Amino acid sequence: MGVEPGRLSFSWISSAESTKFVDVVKDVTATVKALGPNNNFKKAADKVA
Amino acid sequence: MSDWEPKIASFLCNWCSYGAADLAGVGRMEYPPNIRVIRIPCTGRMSPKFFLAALTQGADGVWVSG
Amino acid sequence: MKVIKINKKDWAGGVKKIQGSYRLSGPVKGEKSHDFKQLEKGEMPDLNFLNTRLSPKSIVYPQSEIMFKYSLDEKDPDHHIMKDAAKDYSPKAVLGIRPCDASAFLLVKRNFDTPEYKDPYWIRAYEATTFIGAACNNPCSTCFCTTAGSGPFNEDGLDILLADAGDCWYAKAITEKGENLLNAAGWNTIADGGALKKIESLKKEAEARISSLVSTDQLNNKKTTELYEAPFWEDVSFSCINCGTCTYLCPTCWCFDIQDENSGCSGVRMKNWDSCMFPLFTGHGTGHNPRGTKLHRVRQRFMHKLKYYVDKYDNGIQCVGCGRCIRSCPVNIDIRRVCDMMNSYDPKACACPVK
Amino acid sequence: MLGYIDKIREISKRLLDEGRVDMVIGFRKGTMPMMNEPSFVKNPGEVSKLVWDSNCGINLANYLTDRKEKIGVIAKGCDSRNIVTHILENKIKRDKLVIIGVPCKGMIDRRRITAMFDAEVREVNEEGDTITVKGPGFEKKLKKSDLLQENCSTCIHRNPVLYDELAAPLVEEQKDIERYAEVRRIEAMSPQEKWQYFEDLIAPCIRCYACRNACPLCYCPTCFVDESRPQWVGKSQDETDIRTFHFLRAYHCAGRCTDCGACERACPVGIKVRQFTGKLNKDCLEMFGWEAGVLPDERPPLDTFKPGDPGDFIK
Repeated sequence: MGVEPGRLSFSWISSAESTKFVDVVKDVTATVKALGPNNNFKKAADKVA
Repeated sequence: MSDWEPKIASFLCNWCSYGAADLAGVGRMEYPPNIRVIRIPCTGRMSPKFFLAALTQGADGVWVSG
Repeated sequence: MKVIKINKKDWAGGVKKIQGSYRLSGPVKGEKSHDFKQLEKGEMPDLNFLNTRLSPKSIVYPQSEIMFKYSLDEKDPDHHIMKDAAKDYSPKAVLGIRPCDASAFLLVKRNFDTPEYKDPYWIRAYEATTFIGAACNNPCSTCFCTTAGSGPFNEDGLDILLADAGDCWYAKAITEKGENLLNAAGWNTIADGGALKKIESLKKEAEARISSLVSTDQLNNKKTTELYEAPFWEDVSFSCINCGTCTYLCPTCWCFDIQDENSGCSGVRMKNWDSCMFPLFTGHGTGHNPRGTKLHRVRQRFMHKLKYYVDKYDNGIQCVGCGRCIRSCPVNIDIRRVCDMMNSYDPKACACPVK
Repeated sequence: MLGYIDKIREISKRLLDEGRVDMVIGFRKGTMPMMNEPSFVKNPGEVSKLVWDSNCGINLANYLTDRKEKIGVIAKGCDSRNIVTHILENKIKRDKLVIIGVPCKGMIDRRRITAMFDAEVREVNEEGDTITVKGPGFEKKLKKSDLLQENCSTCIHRNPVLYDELAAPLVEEQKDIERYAEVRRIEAMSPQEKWQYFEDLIAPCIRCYACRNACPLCYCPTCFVDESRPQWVGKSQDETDIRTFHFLRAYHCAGRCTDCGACERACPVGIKVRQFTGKLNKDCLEMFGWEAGVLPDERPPLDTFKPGDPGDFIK
């Protein structure tokens, strides 16, 4: 529907896998950074205020 | 735009990833500060509503983790 | 009263002339149907239409209108103060509105412009607008305007009535507003004496073409409670899916809902159309809803239009017979049928037990 | 399809006479061409008001939700699939129902016909596979198969999947038709193109919620658009809110939608609502080999877990 795939990610991390947690956070951040800001879906502030 | 940092709404399962985040903290590990953690009792609590609501209110990404 | 003759070849020219001084809107043909929209420079309304899919009420009464803006930012000196939102009330003109829709504005006026309460947004928008009506030479089979207090050539609520006489329009200037617009457009050829006769005959023909009629004469004699408890509501409401189509397309439905929306430290207070078909319409803060079921809601719609309004204003029904709700209802609930049921309802004759 | 009606009336009368049902839910003749109104009959003497033709596109499963009486319901292929879904989701009890199955050859798309003529369509008659359209100054004979609702033209479940009585012999199902051509076309677009496509698609929306209310799946006591604590969706005409409504409604139909076309048929401004659900139906079929409402005794993919379920989207 035009929402870039990378905007939503899923993962499965056991409470013991702090290292995996860190990796995933880095990974997710990188993907979203690559996509740039979400302007499409954001409710335009100027229309509301 | 160069200094733009994404905001990522992160829905973390209380028993899994939230624990991992805690452990990561205890272990003094470093990770990007872009995530905004929301603890949910279980990823079963996740709903497409949350995803869309996060985006409409200005999140740049959503991360769901069990 | 002045009747102007407008040759169809002079039509476009005149429209272009007034485009500077009026914000024009008119029917435009879309993929499947006609709808009113604001006309861009040089854009012409398409007057070869039956009637528009949506009613033109939104021209005066937008579906969603911002009334106030406010700031919640403590640093802002005017924080927590409602400020009027900027509005444009410069002259508007609606080209080719159907007489039924124009007379609908008068019905709505009874609600928004009363001695004790006045809705400034509606009134100012309404007063800024000039209505140029296009008389119906070929009404639809679902039109019942003649028995709903309007008609294919009805002049109530219009400033100008255009009658299509083949190669020319006869423009009847009904109000001063109307005359001003005609002058501004440079349409000033006074039509010969035959014009009025011609309009009359067209009118007669058109009215003769109206094939569906409703009877409303008994409505105000009926007991409200008896109608309210009539058993036919179960049958009427059965098929209803409680969507807002009928009320949103209706030129006379005026209900609205007020909402605040914030984003960060600033927000707006807005007015949105509401519909008695929706469960939220009468939902209480407690969670209780006095109109909890679809039967309640359907009954409310028809009772309001055909009974409460009739009793309150003693000025006909709250319907102009445009037939939109009949044409667009997803499940074919027909106000003509319901109206006749209500009008001819006799509790004694009714065998079924009144619940 | 016209021939069915006598049989339908006969069955309905019998069911009511024998007291096997309290009411029969079907259609009565509409007040305008190409429209019939869902209606009910409680008195055996009134079965004659029931009709059946190619204008019965409304999904009657929508009228069963949470009803307590014993009901006889007339069901096309899609209605029967939604009845199955209703039973799976405990919205109606199987033993309360007598399903009068009607093999269906497709319903006609009244909007397409209206749009074909400038003048008003005053009368539409069907004779076998020919549709005769009449209006002021014109009369045209058309082939029914060219006028079907889009979902009917790609339907592969014309026969009811679940029924107690049958109004006519089963019809031949349509074979090897491309059901997801549109979906594939959209899938091929880039995110930006998709975005634009759906923006244009929902641009005319007036938020009357006809699509939602016509849908047999949309029976939530409080729809998320009506929730106020928290308010997920604003009430204005802001695109964001309209978009959120359509996206989320579609997702709520994932693995449940039977593509009955009720949403599209109901929309007063002609939005192709099925463009949203189509993709989800296709995915359900490809990922889980699932079609909603076909198997009366299997749980839908979204409320079961099988080791084989695709999980590669999880890191």
